[in-house]
Amino acid sequence: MNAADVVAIPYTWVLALSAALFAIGTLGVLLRRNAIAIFLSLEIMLNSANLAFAAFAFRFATGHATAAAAIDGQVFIFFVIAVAAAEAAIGLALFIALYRHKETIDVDRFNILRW
Amino acid sequence: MVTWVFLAAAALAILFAVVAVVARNPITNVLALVVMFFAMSAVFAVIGMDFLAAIQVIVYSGAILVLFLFVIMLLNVRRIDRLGSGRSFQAFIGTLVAAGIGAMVLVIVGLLLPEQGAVLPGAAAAGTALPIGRALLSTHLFAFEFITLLLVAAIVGAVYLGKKDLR
Amino acid sequence: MSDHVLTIVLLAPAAFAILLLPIPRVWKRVHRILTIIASSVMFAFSLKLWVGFDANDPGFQFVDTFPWIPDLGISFTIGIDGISILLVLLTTLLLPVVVLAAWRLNIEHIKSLHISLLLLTTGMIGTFVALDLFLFYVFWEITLIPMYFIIGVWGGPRRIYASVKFFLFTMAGSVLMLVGVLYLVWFHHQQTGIWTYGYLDLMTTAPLLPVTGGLLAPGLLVFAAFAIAFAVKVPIFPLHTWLPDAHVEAPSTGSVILAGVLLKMGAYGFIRFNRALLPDAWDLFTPLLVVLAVIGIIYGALVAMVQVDVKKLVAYSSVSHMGFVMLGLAAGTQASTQGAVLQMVNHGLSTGGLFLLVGMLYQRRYTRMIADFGGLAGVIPIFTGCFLFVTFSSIGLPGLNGFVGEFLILGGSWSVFPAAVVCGGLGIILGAVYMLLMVQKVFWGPLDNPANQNLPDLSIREFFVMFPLLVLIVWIGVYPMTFLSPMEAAIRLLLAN
Amino acid sequence: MLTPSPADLLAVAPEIILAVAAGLVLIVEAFLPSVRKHLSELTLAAVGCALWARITLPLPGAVWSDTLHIDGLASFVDIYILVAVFLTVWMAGPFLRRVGADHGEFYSLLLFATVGAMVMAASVNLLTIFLGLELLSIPLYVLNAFLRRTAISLEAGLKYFVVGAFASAFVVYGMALLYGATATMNIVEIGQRVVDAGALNPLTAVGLAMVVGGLAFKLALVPCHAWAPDVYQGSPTPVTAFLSVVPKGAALIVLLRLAVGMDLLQVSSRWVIGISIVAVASQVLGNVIAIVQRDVKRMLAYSGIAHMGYALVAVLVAGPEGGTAVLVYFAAYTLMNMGAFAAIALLSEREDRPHLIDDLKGQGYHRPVAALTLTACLFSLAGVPPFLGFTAKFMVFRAAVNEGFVLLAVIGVLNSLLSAFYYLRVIYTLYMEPLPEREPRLEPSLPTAAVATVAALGVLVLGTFPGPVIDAAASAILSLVR
Amino acid sequence: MILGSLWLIPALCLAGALVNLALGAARAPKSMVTVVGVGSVGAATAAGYAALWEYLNQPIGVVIEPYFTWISAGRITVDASLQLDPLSAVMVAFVTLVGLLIHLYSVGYMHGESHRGYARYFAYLNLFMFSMLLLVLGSNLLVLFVGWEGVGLCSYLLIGYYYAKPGCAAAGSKAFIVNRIGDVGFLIAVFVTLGVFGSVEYSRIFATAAAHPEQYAAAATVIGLLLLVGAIGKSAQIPLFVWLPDAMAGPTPVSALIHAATMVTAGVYMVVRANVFYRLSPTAMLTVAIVGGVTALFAATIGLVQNDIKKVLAYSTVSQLGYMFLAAGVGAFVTAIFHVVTHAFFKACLFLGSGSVIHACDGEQDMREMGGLRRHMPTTYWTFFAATLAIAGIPLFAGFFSKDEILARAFAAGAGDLNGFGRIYIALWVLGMVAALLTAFYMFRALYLTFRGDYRGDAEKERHLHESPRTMTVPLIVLGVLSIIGGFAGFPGQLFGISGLNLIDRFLEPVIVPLGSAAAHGVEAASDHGTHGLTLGVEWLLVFLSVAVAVVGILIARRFYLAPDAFAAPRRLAERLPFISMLLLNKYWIDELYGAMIIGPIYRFATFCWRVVDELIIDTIFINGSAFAVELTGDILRFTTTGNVRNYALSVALAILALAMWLW
Repeated sequence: MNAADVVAIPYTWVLALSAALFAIGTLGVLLRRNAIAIFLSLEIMLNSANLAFAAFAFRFATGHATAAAAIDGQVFIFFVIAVAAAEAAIGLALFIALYRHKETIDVDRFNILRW
Repeated sequence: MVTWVFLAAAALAILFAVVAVVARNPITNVLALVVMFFAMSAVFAVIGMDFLAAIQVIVYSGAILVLFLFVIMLLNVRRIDRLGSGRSFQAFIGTLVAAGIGAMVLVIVGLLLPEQGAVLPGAAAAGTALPIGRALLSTHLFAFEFITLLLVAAIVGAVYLGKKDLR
Repeated sequence: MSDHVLTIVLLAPAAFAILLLPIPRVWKRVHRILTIIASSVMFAFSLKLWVGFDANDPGFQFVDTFPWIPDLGISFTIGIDGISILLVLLTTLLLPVVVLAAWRLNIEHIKSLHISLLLLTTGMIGTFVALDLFLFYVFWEITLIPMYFIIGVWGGPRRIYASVKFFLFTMAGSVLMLVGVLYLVWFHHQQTGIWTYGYLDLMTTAPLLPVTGGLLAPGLLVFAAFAIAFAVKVPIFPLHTWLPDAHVEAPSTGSVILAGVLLKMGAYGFIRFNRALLPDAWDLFTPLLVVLAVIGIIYGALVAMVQVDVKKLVAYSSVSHMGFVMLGLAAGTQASTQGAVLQMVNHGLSTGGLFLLVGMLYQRRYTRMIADFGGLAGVIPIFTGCFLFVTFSSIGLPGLNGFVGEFLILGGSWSVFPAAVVCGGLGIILGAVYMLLMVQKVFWGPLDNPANQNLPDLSIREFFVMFPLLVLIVWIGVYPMTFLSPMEAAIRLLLAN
Repeated sequence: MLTPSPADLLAVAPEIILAVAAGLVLIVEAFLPSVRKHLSELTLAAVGCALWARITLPLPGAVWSDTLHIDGLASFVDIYILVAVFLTVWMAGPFLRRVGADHGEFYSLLLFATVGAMVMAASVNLLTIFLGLELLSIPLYVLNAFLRRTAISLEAGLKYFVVGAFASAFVVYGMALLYGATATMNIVEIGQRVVDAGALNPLTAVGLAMVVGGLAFKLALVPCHAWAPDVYQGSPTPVTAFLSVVPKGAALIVLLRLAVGMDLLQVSSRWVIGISIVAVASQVLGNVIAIVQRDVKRMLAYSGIAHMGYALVAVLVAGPEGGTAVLVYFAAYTLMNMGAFAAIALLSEREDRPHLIDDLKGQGYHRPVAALTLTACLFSLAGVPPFLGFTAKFMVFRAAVNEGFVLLAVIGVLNSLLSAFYYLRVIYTLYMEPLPEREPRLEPSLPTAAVATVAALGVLVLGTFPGPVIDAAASAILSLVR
Repeated sequence: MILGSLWLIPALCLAGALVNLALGAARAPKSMVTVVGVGSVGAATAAGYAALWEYLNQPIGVVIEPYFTWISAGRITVDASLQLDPLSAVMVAFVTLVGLLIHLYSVGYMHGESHRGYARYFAYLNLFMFSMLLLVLGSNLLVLFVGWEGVGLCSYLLIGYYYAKPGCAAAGSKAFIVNRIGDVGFLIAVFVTLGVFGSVEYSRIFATAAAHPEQYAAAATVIGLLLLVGAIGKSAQIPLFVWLPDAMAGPTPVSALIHAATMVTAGVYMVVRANVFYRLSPTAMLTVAIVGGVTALFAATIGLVQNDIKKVLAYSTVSQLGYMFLAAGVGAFVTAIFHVVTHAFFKACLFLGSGSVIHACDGEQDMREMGGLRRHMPTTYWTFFAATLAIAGIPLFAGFFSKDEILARAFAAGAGDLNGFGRIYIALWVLGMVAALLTAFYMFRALYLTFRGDYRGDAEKERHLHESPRTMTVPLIVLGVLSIIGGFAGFPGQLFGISGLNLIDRFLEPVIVPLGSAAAHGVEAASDHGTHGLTLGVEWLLVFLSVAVAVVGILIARRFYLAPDAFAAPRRLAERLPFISMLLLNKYWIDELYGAMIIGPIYRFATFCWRVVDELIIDTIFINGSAFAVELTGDILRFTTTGNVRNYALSVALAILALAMWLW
């Protein structure tokens, strides 16, 4: 759809959404024990960050700053997604290795190293 | 109208984010995440970032989460721990912290509320692929080249960790 | 003097230590011979300082300066005045003595022992000659490492505890000194806009540090920062408890250096830095110093009196003797200060000698318990003679060195702190008590312990170990002016401000 | 302009060299079995070239449309990072052979991580900083877990990964907020905005907090430190060495760039207080817990926490003196830690067992080189002259005193006294304890010994003549503050 | 030519000492040692008398020979210099003479010793002569102090000569330590002197003080009292006399030389030397007198019941020294020196006699095991008898003249109400008289128990009884003769209206420096020789009184120990006064008292300092305690690293939240 003829919603709403998602993600990381679940929550956090970028980029695009600034934000999102992919690859590989070794990916079970 | 779309997407995103975090069957988690990502791309679209909306769907839902599914299948993890099970103290403080962080950002948002977003001038079609592509190949050329290293490194590492021992 | 005599004296030991490195450690004899020769030569060379020293010049002589860290105003500047020259020579003298003393020691790692000794020597000399506070601090700390090893590797059963205690005590004192130095330098920069760690430069501004305004006045804090560092080394009650442990556990080689030179570093620091840089604060602290000094004198003597281990007794006697030194410095009259500096040398000779003798005794019997001995005089008369001689020097018999120092200290302090002098007199009495009772239990009386039946008497080598000390003991006792006159001018200048 | 200018490429030549080498290693391993034995040499050559390039090439300053600043600061850090990598690779060869894990991936990943660190150190753009951070982290996740059959190694990898990813999520969010607050990604401009505003507005403050938190994780500063001991202990020793040095250098520089750029010392008194607290907490906690550690690597992890506490004081002071102190500290810390870990690698019998201090009993005269180098490095870490560690601490405390933070200096020196406590324990275990009956079977390794010796000598020589290092640091910092 | 290089006199002895030490180390034959030992002292004696002769034949009153600056720092300057004046001349004269004789005696007495022991003995003895001569020749307080400590050292070494014998070493240490107490007093006196006069040279300080009496009166009191402390230590006066009896553990010749004739009189010498101060300070002088008088009686009472012949002599020495202090205390400084000399003669004679006896009864010292030795060793007996008469104060014997003059002067001081302390002086005179009585008694008791009656030891020993060799008897005879005629040097001519017969008085006159403005001072009157404000009648009365006292003492002794029922009487007396006899037998429990009151507490406190303050409080609680506290903290805090990665993540989040809130 063409964005030209729409009245934009306040960027702060988007920001609020990202805040909520970020909180949810954090909650997940801190409260789940299964590595994959944790990692999913991490993805949520990254995405919320993306939303934040988007929100600000949206704001700057609407005349509060240069267009370049607005673009920067979106570029950042682009890269975050790429990084997320990379992290996913590594993380999942790591989980597999862990699972091979210990038959579980419950992070609470990995505490040989402590004190 | 836009407003409603946004609100709906937002509600959807939050809802399924919660599901992704709470659900105890990994498959559910992943699928919930997929929905959430779709919602997000909707949001992107609403604020006129078509390109992002696109890659959000393609890369995330299309690639990353599939990867997740594969892994889950591979390790056939069925039921996993309940949210906050185990260490109750960790859960308690964790909840507080998460809430705190969220609240903090929300408060900031509150502070920012006064100045509202204005009409998005059609001329500045910021979100389309063209300007982003330009930026990627000019201002952010280095990052653009650099990300390849990142991905290669990730592949190398993943391969190493994933492969069975050669000798 | 542009021919860098002092620099050579300072760096020669370290350089030689590096030369020893490639020599295989199994060639113990080679190490011994090389080291003894080298150290003797170094001593002989260091006499050039004595010869070329102008006693009438109160300032620093043989000054050498090389840029080191110019941006920070740190330079390698060294020089000696009438105060430091004696201590430097004492150090260079003691090195060959202890090396010769350790000659027959059947211990492992001779090579590293010698290397440690040589590095230690450089560190100690550096402490005495540094004219740059950064340099001083570096040398001050450097001495820790070799001493730590000497105590810890070649020491007695509780050596680890002792060595760590020694290291941490000293470091605990000196770390604060570092902040003190930094503050002085910063203050100098405030005053003059110049970054410098030069002793003579800081001397111009440091006295301006405010000492009024309660206990937190910068002057007082900086003074304390320095004083604590030195007080630990001296040592001053109640910071002295590392000393007995260190002395008892250390091999006699280490004890001799420790008592002979290391303790002097503390007293030297007091006079060179606290007194010269912060005279106002010094005046405020004098009463405290006097009290602590007197406590040290009497406390050390008392505790020495009830020791059962000869070495520990001598160690506590050091506490008492250094108390005299501190009293002399604190009284701050010309006579008392000169006496104090001379007493540093005396203590180095007599206590050093005592530790050497105790070490020889230990080599013969592998015990230091007073109870294990008795009636040795009949078995090893010449050894006994030497021991008596040094004993009487240490309890200040007129005609021997100890008396001159104590006399000047007490006589000089009398006009300022008569009460302290009276307590000092008490210390003199107690000194006779603990030393003579020890001698009585060890050397006199019936020879009741069969283990002591046939101990060998002083060997030629051991006699030559003791000889230089004995000569100096008599020399200083009979004609102290040789050593008093060079320091006269320097101390006069130092006390002037 | 779609293609980068030659100047741009030249500016990042070292990074390019390393990246190419990283790929090359894999190719060689895959297709040239004959050369497989010499991967480490190959890598060494590459690192050497990069080092040479970084030293000889001119420093153009702002390049790549002002996303990177290849300036004195960057090059100083790069040089020490490369030295660290060089030493790591040097000792890694025999180590990997010993533990039967000499795969090309190791070198490749190591080089990637290095590139990440270097880019991070050179970046002035949030985006590149973030990417550098990730390129630094992602290979490290793998390297920690590189001994795939060793439980502790895997566990180390997991822990570093979870906490790392979590922290980087915060970093991203923080960056988003900073970007939102200032409408730019260039930290110089961000700093300028803050300075103009003369205060931190909430958005900036929270964004800064999140970014700093992420960096604090990399620096293992209290309270983001807890991962360090576990990861240090679990990772293969060369990786630990790398981990203990390289990321910290990069993170320190970013932190410094932020602090100086925003002139936080003047702008925010709360920043001063907060950072002071973190610094002191890191020093105290690190030292106090290190005292009771029985595993050398773990002990060094805690000591590392403390050391970053000292360095943070310098960051806080900022300015020319603080900056110089940071750089000197990093230089010293690099050499000391590389030497220490190399020596530990020499003195450790098995990788999958904890490296107990008691296993070092009596090694002092049994393994003279290893013991001597370890001793030198430990004394240096303890901050005893004439070692470089003392010079570094001296610079930090000097900067602190000159800026009026006398109390911080006092706390710092007292902490280094505390640290002497446990360094001495290792040393006396080496020299003053008798050899146990069953003495550990250690196979000597020339390269590792060489690494240890080089580091120890560096620590000693540069400590005795610190002039050059200090000059270099002082002139390097001029590109940031003047 | 000796004059001008006085240093030769002590130096010779020092040389002897060093050579003998070397000989001892080399285990040289005794003959060589003898030659060196006796020879060096002989040479010193010769030199001394030569110097004396030269001195007498030249006009200068005081010959001062500065050699070099010994110590000089700030306001303290001390020269190493010797001086010869009448006082030191007299001292040199008798010290060298007696010393030489005793060296000779020792040759015989010590012949049984090992080579090394023999050499060591003579080395010490020579060293002693050196120190003693330094003491008397020194021209300032500090040189005196050098000798002062030197003789102390030799006394320590010689008391401990038989180091293997239990008790000897202890006695030596005791002697040195007790002396140290006095020495510190002396040192402080020196400091005060330095402070007040800026010098320690006799020539300076006494002249200055005498010139302005009022100005320096206060200082004089302080210095005088402090010096007295030193003298008390050295001369074994109350309360520091305890070391002297124990000192008898040394070889008898040593007791004779050091602990009777010379060293112990150093205190008297010093007091006389400093007479100016005492004359300026009535308080100080009175203190001297009291110390002397009390000691004289106190020691005499203990002497009554001693059975060890040397102990008797020791206590009598203490008591005689008391007389000397009494003399000085009443201003009769010259008389004090006079008594020093005569006492040196007869007491040396007595000790050597006892030595010869002990030598004969191979080591036996208990008089109850002796008796009837007169038959076996006549020479010893007769010389001992002469000396006993002398000490008892029988007219025309040496002791008579000096002691009688002391008592007379004491009485005079009382009668003349010296410094307004007349009563006290009279009391002291009474003490002196009683002491004289006791002296006569216990000395004759000793004489009778030893030489008269029948031998009480076992017959086996009796066969060995023999007269001592020539080297021992000759000194005995010489000293015996001296103790008969020695007194005539101070013949009280004024009793017969002839003045100027009192050689020693005339000779020592210049020592008593006239006090500048206080010429009319009572002290002056007392110090002037000859008539001391008493009429001839009173003088003679006193003479007869003291003679009578002496005779009474002798008769009692005769009744107790020579009568047919010998020993019964004293036993009865003891039974009648059990407490007193216990008191005396145990020497008033002085040693025990000191042990309980002073030494014990000090040791307990010292142990407390060591065990509690040092080891418990400082080391355990503070040092190790803080280390322990740190480790404990570490051991608690280490559990913050739980090992659970989610905790780590939480702490990161928490930290970021906190920082963000804070920076907000």
